[in-house]
Amino acid sequence: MKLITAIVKPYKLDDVKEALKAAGVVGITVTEVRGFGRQGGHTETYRGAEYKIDFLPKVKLEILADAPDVDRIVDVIAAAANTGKIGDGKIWITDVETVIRVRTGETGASAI
Amino acid sequence: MKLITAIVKPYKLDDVKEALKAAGVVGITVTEVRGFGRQGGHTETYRGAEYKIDFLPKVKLEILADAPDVDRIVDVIAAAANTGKIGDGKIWITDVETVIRVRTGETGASAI
Amino acid sequence: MKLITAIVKPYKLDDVKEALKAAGVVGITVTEVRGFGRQGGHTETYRGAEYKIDFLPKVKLEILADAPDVDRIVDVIAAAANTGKIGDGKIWITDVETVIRVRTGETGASAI
Amino acid sequence: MESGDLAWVLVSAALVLFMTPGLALFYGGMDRGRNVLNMLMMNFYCLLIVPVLWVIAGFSLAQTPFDNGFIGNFDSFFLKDITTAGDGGALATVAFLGMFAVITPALISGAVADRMKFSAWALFVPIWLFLVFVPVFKWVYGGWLFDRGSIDFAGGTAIHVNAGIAALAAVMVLGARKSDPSPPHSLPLVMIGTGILWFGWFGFNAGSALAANGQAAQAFMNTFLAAAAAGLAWLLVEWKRDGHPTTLGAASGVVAGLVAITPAAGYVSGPAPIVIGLVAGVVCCYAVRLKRKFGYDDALDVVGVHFVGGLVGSLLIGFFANPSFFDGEFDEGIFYGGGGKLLLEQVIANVAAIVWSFVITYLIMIVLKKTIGVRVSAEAESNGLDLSEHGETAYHSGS
Amino acid sequence: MESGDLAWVLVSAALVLFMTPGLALFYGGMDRGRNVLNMLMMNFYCLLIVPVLWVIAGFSLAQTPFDNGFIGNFDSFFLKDITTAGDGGALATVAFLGMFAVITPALISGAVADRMKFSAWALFVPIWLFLVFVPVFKWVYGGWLFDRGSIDFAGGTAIHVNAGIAALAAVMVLGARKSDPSPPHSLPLVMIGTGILWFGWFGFNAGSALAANGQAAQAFMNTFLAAAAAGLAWLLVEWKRDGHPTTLGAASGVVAGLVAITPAAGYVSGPAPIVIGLVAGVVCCYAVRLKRKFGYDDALDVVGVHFVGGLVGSLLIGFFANPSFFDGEFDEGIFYGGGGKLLLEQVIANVAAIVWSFVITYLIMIVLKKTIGVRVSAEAESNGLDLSEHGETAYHSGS
Amino acid sequence: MESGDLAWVLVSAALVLFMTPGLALFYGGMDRGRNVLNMLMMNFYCLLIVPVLWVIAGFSLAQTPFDNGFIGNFDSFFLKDITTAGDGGALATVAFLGMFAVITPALISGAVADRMKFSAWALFVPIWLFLVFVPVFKWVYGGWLFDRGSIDFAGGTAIHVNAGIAALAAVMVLGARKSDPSPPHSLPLVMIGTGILWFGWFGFNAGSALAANGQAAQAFMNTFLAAAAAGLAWLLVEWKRDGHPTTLGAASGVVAGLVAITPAAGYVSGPAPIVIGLVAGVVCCYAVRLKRKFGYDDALDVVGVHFVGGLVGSLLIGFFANPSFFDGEFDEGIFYGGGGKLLLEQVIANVAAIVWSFVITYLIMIVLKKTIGVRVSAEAESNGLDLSEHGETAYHSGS
Ligand SMILES: Nc1ncnc2c1ncn2[C@@H]1O[C@H](COP(=O)(O)OP(=O)(O)O)[C@@H](O)[C@H]1O
Ligand SMILES: Nc1ncnc2c1ncn2[C@@H]1O[C@H](COP(=O)(O)OP(=O)(O)O)[C@@H](O)[C@H]1O
Ligand SMILES: Nc1ncnc2c1ncn2[C@@H]1O[C@H](COP(=O)(O)OP(=O)(O)O)[C@@H](O)[C@H]1O
Repeated sequence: MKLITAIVKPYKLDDVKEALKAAGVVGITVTEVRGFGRQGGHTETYRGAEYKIDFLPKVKLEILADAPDVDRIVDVIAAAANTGKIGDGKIWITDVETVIRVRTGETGASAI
Repeated sequence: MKLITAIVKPYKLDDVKEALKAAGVVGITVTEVRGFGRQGGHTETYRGAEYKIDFLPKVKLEILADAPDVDRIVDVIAAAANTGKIGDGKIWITDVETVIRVRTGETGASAI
Repeated sequence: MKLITAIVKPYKLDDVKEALKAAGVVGITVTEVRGFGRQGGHTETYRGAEYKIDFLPKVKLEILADAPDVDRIVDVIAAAANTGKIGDGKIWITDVETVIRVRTGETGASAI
Repeated sequence: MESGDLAWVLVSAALVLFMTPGLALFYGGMDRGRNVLNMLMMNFYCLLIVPVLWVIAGFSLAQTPFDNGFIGNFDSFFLKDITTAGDGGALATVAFLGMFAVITPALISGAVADRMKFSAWALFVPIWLFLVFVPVFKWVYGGWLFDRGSIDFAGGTAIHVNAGIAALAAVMVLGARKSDPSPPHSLPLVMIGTGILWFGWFGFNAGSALAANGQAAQAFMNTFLAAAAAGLAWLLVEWKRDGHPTTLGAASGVVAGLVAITPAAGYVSGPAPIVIGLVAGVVCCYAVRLKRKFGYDDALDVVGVHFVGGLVGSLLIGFFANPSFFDGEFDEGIFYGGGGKLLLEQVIANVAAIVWSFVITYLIMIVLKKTIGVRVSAEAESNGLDLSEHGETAYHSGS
Repeated sequence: MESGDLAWVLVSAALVLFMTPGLALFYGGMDRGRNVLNMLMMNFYCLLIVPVLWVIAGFSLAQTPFDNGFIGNFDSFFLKDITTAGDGGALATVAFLGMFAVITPALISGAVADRMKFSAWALFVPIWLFLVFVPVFKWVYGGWLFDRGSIDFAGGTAIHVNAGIAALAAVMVLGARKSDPSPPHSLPLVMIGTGILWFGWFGFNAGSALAANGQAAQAFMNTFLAAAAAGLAWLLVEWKRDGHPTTLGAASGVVAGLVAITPAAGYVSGPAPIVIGLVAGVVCCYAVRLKRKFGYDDALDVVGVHFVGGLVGSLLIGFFANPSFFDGEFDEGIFYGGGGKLLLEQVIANVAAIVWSFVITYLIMIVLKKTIGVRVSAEAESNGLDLSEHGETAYHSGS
Repeated sequence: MESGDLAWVLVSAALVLFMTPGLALFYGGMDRGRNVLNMLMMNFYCLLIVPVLWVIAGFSLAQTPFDNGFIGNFDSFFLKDITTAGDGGALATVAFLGMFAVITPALISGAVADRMKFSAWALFVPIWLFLVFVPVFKWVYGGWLFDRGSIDFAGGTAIHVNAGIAALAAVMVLGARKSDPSPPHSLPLVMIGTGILWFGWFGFNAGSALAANGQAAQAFMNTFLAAAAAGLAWLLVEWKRDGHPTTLGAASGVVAGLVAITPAAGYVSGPAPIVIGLVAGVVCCYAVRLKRKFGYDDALDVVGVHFVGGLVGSLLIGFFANPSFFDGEFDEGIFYGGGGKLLLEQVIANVAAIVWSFVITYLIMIVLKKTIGVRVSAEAESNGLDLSEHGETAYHSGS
């Protein structure tokens, strides 16, 4: 069992979600985050004073997946989130020991 | 050392927190997230136009725990968060290499 | 490849960010979270009724890093976030299997 | 009506209209984020249904014929004999009073928050308007309570005591919320509402002189002072008792002071409004805690603020009424040598209003409960009424 | 002007000023969180540029000389002959009318939301003011349309139909937004805006009597009733049709009713405002769905609410106008024995306004498109106009 | 007072009351989310304490006896000789002026934001009211500065310059905030506040004619134009200088224009308000950056907007005052042939107010600092004053 974590641009969330649905992914957890990276931030000017905004709005997706599905899912996300511009985001994979579905108590792949 | 991550319904947060406290858990980090899953979303209608809301409000709990405590904690969460209805959420376990307490620099189990 | 997760006090975010930048870290993802821990919460009184607020505002930082850099980064965070007061937070390390940069498809250390 | 008087009544009517959105925000900010729209809607619904009912028959039943002491009839059905424009005074007065008819049931919404079916509320409001608001209004303004000698300048008995005790009856039938109350989801929203309420209340009280005259000016001054004094009193009690002067306390005190001065605004003068404000601030600050003692779940303290505050003001008239100041035709209060007569009449008037309002409201709620039901499902209550009752979410931050 | 009349006109002018921030919040709450500041700014910009232009030449071109039926001249350039303070009536009227000049282009902003360059908007507003608002205003108030016999009490044709059809022309040139519309980012903000709009609209309509008299009182009452009835109607249609009575529906209905009663407020009486409100509520509730049928992207339904609502009200005058009630000099509506003459004139007036406004607006937008461009880049549209156009973020929660 | 005049004064008083919540929101939106309640409370506190003090002795000391040029006495203690209702004019005026007494110290709160102990603020306000506001008010309105010939229609010197320079003195004692300033936590809140401020300011300025007359109408028009022109000027400067026209810039410009026209509103006419607005917009847009040069930490730019804006307006009177227009008894400005006499008096009046206000405020703050302390702890400052001072959290989204 793996956990796929992806940071993407907020306005790409809908596209990524639709792509994942189309790819058969049945569950996603989304968090609003702020990201700092190569993209740099931007400057906002209030009353003539500049404020350096280092963190830009991003969206984090977390998807539990069976190991064999991981590559496919990653490709789907990467394709849907890609704009070719800096700041498109990252995807990373971590290992998950168990998954439990709260409602039924099921564990393992069937709990995803 | 393990990290227990649980996605539960927002209005269950209080119950889960109390149950965890009662079970001796001393630390929890909570994030507001939005989840998409088998539960499906719902439709909101604004001025006669339907908006499909795929992501429902959920709450994510993260709990660092010593390996032997994990099963017990998972059970506590599962029991407290269960309503028997679809969308009750997931719990998953990942391995953690080290934990450091910022205040003291302690590491390992005593840092939890 | 490792993922460093740190929970710190919100008003320490700027200091930590600057310290990490100075230490050469090029990417951070930040989430607003609420934490429950030894620090305890506080009580708010509205119209004479007490509300126990167990969860305090915290900030979570996630940093993907190459294994050899991890200790240094952890030290930087711990130093910058430390106030010596209870509630300063935690840092933990988990293993990451792969990292992919969405824009380029690069993987591994160069994708960080 | 002179043009200056008409201008003042029209402005006052607009100000009172603005109070209902203000009240909605005041309540809505105190509520949880998943019920805020329902809270707003219970208030806005009053703005939609009551004006229409008021001109169809509400005003007529509440006023005409003027020589009936208990209930009007349909003589002014659809404003029949008062639509002649003329100088507009009559029409402006009907509109002005209509604003009071709107906000009175709206006050009750704060008590039943977080669990009442919107369909039940949608029926409750018109029924309550005709069975409770209209008769009590009639008795107090030109009816038997008035004839006996009780006075109520801008609606302490007819509005705040009336709505406040109705709120108690309503929650007794409705039952308590399933989950513990939670802290206000947006205090800035509460403060926007508070600002609007105070602003609008100048129309409510000073407009009730129905002319731009000395009584209006004094009512204005009294509204200014009582709100301030009550806010200050509440703040100081809290600071001492609970350790902090709170934003919500300041707001609550201001509203308590506004409620308390309402019946008295055009009848008292000098330092009286300050005293009334201070008393209301202290008393209401303690009264909002009674619900935990007696175990009824008045979500946003309609009883503690409106019922208690209104009663405080209405009874203090018995002490502070100063007819010589206003060339008024009412009795002197105790402090102006009038003896206890006025106070007694105030007691009688309030008891009458309380009994009627409590009993009828209770019965209305029971009937609704037995027929269409008054509570949302437990699941809807957990997930929030915004979604279950209105199919909407207040904040869509993720877009 | 008597002091009472002047007081009423000044208050009304202040109330109408307050409507533009109210409109900004009403629109801004409906918009997404990343475009809310741009929405607010399109409205506030009208508050900054229009007053200055109005006193320099706008008023003059829109009114003087009074015997010209098509367009004024520069006789009152910089309020030349009307600055004598005297009793202030003339000055107050110019200020009052200036508030209308502010809000009319602001109405259009709701349609072009989420994609229009702010620099293009900054040019559009003054050009549109002089080429569209000013002539149509002239024709309707003292010009050829007025001379023929059409009537428009507070701006159904001159303001709502005018801005509504201009909104359609503007979005036809501008094109649709790239991404799907999203639900309102803050309904509480929408409701604050709605409260302010209704409150301010009493100045808009009842102030248009330009005196505190019977007509003002009736216009006040009509504004109260039509808004309520329309809100109720919209709510009930939704409840039946879509399953839920929504907050946004109540707000939209109220605004639709306010729009519809605007042209009629000082000309109708009795149950007419309720009927007008009910019709407007039902019709607009369906009209806002037309955009999906016809495929134009009117983001916040300016066409469905202001164009359609204004037209409904303006045409219903043809049925309900009641001159005897107002000692008025206008024709009777059909229901008062006037035959179809007034209705015909109402049709002609609206057609004239629609044709002029649509064509000229379309041309202005085409010229802007060919010169400086009217749309932000696709990237700016994705990331939000707050950042691209104003370099700001609406909410900085993380601090 | 005629009923029309009284109606106007009462409405104006209500409008000015509404400004303090408006100011609270304007400031609160600019502040960080963890200090917003403290910001709101500093303002609301003025609404609670000042009215009571004003009627007890403030008004008396600020006005009676009318022939004393420096300070009043206790003759009107508790409004003694002016409570006779009569036509209400005197009472309405006292209430109207009381609103100014409320908002003047409230203005200062924006400077001391994010670090001042609420208990220190709670003492500062009443002390400052009696030691600074009251005497300066007396001098300017009927006292020695007035007698010499300076003029101040609605409070440029007495209110804005006074509060603005006091803000500077206060922050000099208080010291800078520990952490860097952060961007506004909610610009929509700022814009709600801006809308309310502009709306209320019509009462502030046009109400200061204390009658519904030609001067009121001109003051109204001037308030409309100066705010618009200043907002426009600020926006254009920013657009050119910083690259973007910002929402906060538009709001700030509007407020700067309102401040600048305040002293001049009833004394200037024609294009003068536009010129005053443009100058104020440009000057204040640069003045808010001075704090970084001089190193004082005026959190929300009270000095740059209120002190500088008030001074600009007050001095420009020396050029633009036009007594013939108002049948006024003041001197002509330079552009109307009056030579420099009026300008000189304006300078003297402002210097007097500045010196007194700065010195006394500085001393008050020093005394508070040495006794109860004026700053919250470093930890409280980091965690936010909402929690440390009020035990509350502004937004509880998680419920
Ligand atoms: N080392 C990192 N650790 C955690 N998150 C990162 C890291 N680097 C980047 N991110 C996240 O990915 C987002 C995009 O990264 P950035 O470097 O700006 O561009 P790119 O995706 O093109 O490499 C950042 O805003 C941040 O949220
Ligand atoms: N594969 C998944 N990966 C990540 N999160 C998931 C996944 N499946 C479900 N979730 C999370 O769990 C929540 C509940 O899941 P859902 O499928 O709706 O019902 P159930 O919990 O009954 O299985 C979702 O809203 C989502 O936040
Ligand atoms: N066991 C845990 N699991 C997850 N998060 C924790 C845990 N313990 C603490 N935290 C997080 O760290 C924060 C600080 O912890 P706390 O126990 O209050 O103080 P300290 O950091 O000094 O140990 C908490 O608010 C919470 O967010």
